Amino acid sequence: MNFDLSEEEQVVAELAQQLFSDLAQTERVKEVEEADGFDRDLWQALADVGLLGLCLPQSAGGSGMQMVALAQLAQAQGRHVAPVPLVASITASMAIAEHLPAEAALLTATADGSEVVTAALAEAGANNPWVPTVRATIDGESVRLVGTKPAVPALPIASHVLVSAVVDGRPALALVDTAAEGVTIEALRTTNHEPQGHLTLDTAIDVRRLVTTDGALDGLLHRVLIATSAVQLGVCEGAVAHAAAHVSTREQFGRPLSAFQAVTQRAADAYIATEALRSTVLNAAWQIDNGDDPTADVLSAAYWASEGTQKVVLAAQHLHGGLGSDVDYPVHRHFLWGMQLGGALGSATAHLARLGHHIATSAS
Amino acid sequence: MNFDLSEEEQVVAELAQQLFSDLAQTERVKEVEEADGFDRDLWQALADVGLLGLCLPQSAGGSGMQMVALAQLAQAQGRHVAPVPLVASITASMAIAEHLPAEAALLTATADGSEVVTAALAEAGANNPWVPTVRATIDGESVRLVGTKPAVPALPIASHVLVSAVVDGRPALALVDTAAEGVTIEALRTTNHEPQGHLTLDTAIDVRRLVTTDGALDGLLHRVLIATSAVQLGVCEGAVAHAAAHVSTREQFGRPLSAFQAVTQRAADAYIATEALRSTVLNAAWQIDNGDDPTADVLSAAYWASEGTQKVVLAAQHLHGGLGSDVDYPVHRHFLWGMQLGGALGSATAHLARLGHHIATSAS
Amino acid sequence: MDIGDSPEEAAFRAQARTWLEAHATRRSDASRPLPLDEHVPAALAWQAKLHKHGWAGLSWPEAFGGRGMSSVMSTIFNEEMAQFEQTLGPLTVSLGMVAPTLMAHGSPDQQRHIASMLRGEQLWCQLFSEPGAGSDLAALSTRAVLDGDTWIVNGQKVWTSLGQFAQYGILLARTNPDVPKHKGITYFIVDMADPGIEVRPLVQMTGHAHFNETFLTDVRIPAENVVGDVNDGWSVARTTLTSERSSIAGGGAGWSVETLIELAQHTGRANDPIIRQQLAQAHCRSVALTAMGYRVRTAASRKRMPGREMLTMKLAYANHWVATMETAMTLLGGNAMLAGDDAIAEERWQPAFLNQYAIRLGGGTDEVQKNIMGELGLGLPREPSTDRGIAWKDLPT
Amino acid sequence: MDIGDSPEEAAFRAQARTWLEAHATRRSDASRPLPLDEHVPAALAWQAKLHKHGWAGLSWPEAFGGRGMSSVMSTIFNEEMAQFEQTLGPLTVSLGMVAPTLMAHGSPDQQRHIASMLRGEQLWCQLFSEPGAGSDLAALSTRAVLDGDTWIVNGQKVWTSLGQFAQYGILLARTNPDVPKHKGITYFIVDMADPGIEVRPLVQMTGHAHFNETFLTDVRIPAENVVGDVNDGWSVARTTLTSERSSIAGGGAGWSVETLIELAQHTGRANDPIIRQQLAQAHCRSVALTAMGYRVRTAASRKRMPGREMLTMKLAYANHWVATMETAMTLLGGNAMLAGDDAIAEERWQPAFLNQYAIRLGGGTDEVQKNIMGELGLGLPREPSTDRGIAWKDLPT
Repeated sequence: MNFDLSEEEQVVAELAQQLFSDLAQTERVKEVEEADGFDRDLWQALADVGLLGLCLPQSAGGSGMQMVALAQLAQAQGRHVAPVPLVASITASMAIAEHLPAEAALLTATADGSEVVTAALAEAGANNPWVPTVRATIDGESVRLVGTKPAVPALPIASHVLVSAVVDGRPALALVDTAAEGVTIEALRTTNHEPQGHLTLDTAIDVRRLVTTDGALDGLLHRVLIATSAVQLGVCEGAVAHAAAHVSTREQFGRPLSAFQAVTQRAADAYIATEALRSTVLNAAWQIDNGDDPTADVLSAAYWASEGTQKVVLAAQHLHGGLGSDVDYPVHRHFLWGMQLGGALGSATAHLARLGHHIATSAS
Repeated sequence: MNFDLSEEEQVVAELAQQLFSDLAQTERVKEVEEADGFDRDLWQALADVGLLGLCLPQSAGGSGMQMVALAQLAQAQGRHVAPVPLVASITASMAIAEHLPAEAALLTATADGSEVVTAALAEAGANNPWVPTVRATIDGESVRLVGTKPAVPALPIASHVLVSAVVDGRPALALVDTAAEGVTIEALRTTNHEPQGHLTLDTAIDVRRLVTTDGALDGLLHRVLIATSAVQLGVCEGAVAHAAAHVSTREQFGRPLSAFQAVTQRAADAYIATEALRSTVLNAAWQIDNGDDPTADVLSAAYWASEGTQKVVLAAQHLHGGLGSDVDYPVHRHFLWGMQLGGALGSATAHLARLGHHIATSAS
Repeated sequence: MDIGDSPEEAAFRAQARTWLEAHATRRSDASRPLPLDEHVPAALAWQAKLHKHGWAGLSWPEAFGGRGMSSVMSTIFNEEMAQFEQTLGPLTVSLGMVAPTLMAHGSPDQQRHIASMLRGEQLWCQLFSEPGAGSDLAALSTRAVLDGDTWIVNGQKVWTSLGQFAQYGILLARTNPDVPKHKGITYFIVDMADPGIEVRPLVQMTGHAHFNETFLTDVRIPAENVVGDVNDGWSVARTTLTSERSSIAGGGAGWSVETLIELAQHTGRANDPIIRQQLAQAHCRSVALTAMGYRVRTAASRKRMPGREMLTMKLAYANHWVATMETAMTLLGGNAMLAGDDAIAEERWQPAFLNQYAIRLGGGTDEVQKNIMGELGLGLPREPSTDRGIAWKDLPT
Repeated sequence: MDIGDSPEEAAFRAQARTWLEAHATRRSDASRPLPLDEHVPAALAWQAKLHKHGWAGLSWPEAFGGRGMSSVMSTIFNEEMAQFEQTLGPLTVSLGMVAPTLMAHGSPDQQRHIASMLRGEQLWCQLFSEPGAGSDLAALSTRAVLDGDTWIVNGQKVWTSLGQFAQYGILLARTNPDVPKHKGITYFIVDMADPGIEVRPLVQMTGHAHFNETFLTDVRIPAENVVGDVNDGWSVARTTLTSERSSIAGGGAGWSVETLIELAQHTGRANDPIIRQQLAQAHCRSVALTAMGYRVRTAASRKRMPGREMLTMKLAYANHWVATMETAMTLLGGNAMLAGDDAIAEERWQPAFLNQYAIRLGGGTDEVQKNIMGELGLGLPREPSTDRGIAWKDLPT
């Protein structure tokens, strides 16, 4: 039993932290926000040090690491609210490597930073990503895909998108070239300036690009949920650090804000929520890499990520007073990221509902 | 528009407050707790000043007042956690007066304090009192009653109990003599020393003692819920007053506890919850007396009573530190009453579920 | 106790409704808030119309051009008006804060502004908060120095709502730094057209600029613009702040539960038991606010100061706002954070969610309010202050 | 990172399980906690048996009769033992608080008690809290005065767990009133059989008397029973208090979610979506506690002091307890507050619910813990203290 990072994992954590603190400083983030929300220089730098291939097999130029390592990278990104589609591209490429090994060229391109891939998993309405609505119909060598996907991360900048779909009543994943005929992308504005797009499909793909393996969608969703939760953990850390610095220096009524118990207690609550998230994210990442059925651990971490992050960023915002909402102060980005990510693949209540079903079923 | 009490209502409030503060002092309450949990002297005193007949018609020796006045009486009782079955007996007698006017002798006996009546409304399991399970079968002049009722307040000391039942698929109320054949009462110990009993029925009553009027059960439930909520309001007031006195005088780290913001903020939260309860209880009481359909207002007040009271008494308890649980300090009674009453006719979540159904139905 | 309208009140309500039906536009699903630069002139024009037809200043004393009615009547009118598109939102500072302050503390000359506000001719803003003085407002450091019969003011203010549109401002400045902080502050009326005043919009997360920073450089204010006595501005400011709290609390039940139920229906979630639970909770909070409102109004109509009720209501309102927004965000799900034209019902939910800090901070933070409540509601002793009795200039910075 | 057992750990776990199967009774639905007066001797006997078979003091140094293993091993043993009826609950003060303190600060003579505790021969209690000193423990006023080589102690203690059964107590008393409060306290070992000691049970709401008041009248303590230095008792007490926090947090995931799910099934509510939501929340809290436990154990096994992790876990545990009890009370509904023999599964839910204050208060209130967390976890400056540097005797009372 050892909950400390391995030496290799520690190296990833430090490398990522170094890179983001050098290249994702507030001024730069602002510049990118005002452009298209994708920092290509940072992306290339991540590729150059091998972090984009972190979880790809060595055959594709990757390091063959897993979720615990990816969590370190994602967490460092969240801490710096750095505008790159890390989670989307790395988790999608992991699924491609696992299920579509023939796509070696695409994998190499994602590892060297020349192409971005993503996955379209969210659904309209109650947003239940476990039950896809895009219909896939196999017709010989070709598969017809019809349907829509709302708010797909990184879609406007991605070369390929892995779409969750339903074929013969069972979930599947379909790899789609975003430039293909019958693929319509409507770019969206988001409050945190992250590039997203609505995807409309009325197109055909080669049947060799369809994954019907049992559990493939679940596996991808687990990875996306936990990598996203790790980003949220970093977002919380950043928010708490900003808030602690603010209340330690800002004076009111002749003493620093932190000398008021109401302030300390709220900051401590944010700290506890962050620590609960840290523990559950690491646990779930390890369970994905090593456990039998990580479902309950993943959903628990996703719950803490949605529920806890919202509490933490609201507290950090509140402790900043009016400054918190001024776009010239950096803390508001943590707030917007926390809110954006919290709803991406279902809210806290949705995670609880699924978990409730899972544990009640397992128990009986 | 006038939310102040009328002169008559004000008189009831003051009279009740005076009586309880004279006769329900902590020492006396303890004595009664150690006996059977029913203060007969206090009961007689309430009868003597006319408070037991407060809401009965003048023909039965009552004052003909309504829920706003009863709320004043119940609130004063809660403030002093006085061990008498006020809510049970007065609300049951109001229903008898309304639907069984022939029971004049019984009404006179409840008004003069010689007999206690109660109602058996709670149900086993998920405790949905709106759907009774005792079966009533009419057979000429006689009605057969079969079934059980858990945790009926005041049952061991009551001469009659109004039982909610179902007859031909519709709710009804049946007046049962507790001494009749086929009526089994199992007295219970409760944590707050209030006398309660499980009721088992396999008995027959005169058909003239069966109420099948539309809305009779709803009306009784509304009154019991709001009178109980008013007791809880008093319980909260008492708990907050105890806590405020404690934190103002108890010193830690060289200053009174109240000088610590964490303490003040928690006490203020309790205060807000108490005020929300006060406003909604008075509103619901008035709506019962005057409104078209008081359902939503009643359920809202019942929600605040269950949810808010629990928060308030827990806070008061917590602010007392270890002393809160010592049975020699009076505040623990407020805690036990708050907990006892909060679950009596369904929890906060049950009230919300019913209210959710009601408003979603009304809105569409 | 009687929550319903008295016969006189019912008659007044009917009369108000009839007039509104004839002169205003009933709210509908198609109703959308105006952008700020259209909303301000529209609100002034609506106020002018109300005044022309005798519906302005209903509960204000006749001496100030009001109708001298009970505050219950003006609430009835506001309840009815809330069902129409026309709003007086941008005039909150003018009508809700400046006018009551001038009535209580203004000179006869200053009080002449009240009639202009009533006629919809003036928009006012508030220059109180400073970058270095938030909750601790009395620590403000904008200085005013007397030069003959003119005060010369230098400093910086922040969170100036609608400062870019206002003709006048109410300003707090330090006129004596050698006494404890509360005792050396003076309350001024300032003409926003003065060349020394620069108003810079503060862009918020929503992308909007409701608030501004205001820079004051050698602003010249004539001595007759002092409200109350020199160095006694804090007691004048208390009237303004109490009025501010009332207007936030009095915002009414705010986000109506009906709107939330509609959103649940629109997103196909109205039958989800968890969502339904949250809708019911919202209803409970709204019933409590409505009933608290009865108490506030009753107290006001009996000329009792509804201080505690108001504090409670303000906090309850902030809780309601935040919790309602959380439910709305859950209902909007993945689309909750789409911005601008891509947002669903953008003008309603998302900015309201992002703006929750304004409800929590405006008129004093929750924490400050709870401390006051501890004193007023529960009679708790005050927390020891570390700066009492120290001259402002000697405070640590 | 590797959460699973190493091969060595897995072998040890298997060995522990085999031994426990042979010597203890596996928990079942029929398992019921023993009444206190049977539980104490049973726990002592169980400890004696563990010792005899080499399962006691697994992670204690061999010098003190322990096995010198890593703390991970003792956790593994405790995890396995938790599935059996036998518990060491009443020995928490002895094994979890007194023994670590004596290891760190005791004289060789005093440390001889450690072996006795290990053999299950001694029960200890803690005489720290006083009616006038709760969270502010250092304000205690029990006095000890030296008379030759004997200390004479007078005063009153409260919340003495199991004081009625203990042979020894650890006691804090004031030995110098002329210095600031933390500097004049001495830490003693006291023989509970001393005639000057009177233990009176405190009846709690549950009707049980786990706690006591202890009155000390001219209690004579030999000078060699001082632990650490005279007047330096506060630093010794810190070891005890840190250990106390650990044992509360280390109580494990506590109310298992399985028990709560069973209750939901038993009451026919397991399919109610609202209840299911609460069960899922309980599961999430329990996963977080389990994962926090991994971090605490990893730190301990690497000889890092897991201070922050422990604080976080203690608060998370208290939250879990309270929220779980609320769900249980909802499930029990109208029957929740039945007492004694009439209660449903009485020994489980209701006393646990009523006892939640003990979790929230024991080892420092939530508020005190959060203040410490602000300092340790977030590096926030301390709240200004109003009594620093003042002699104890000059403090206001």
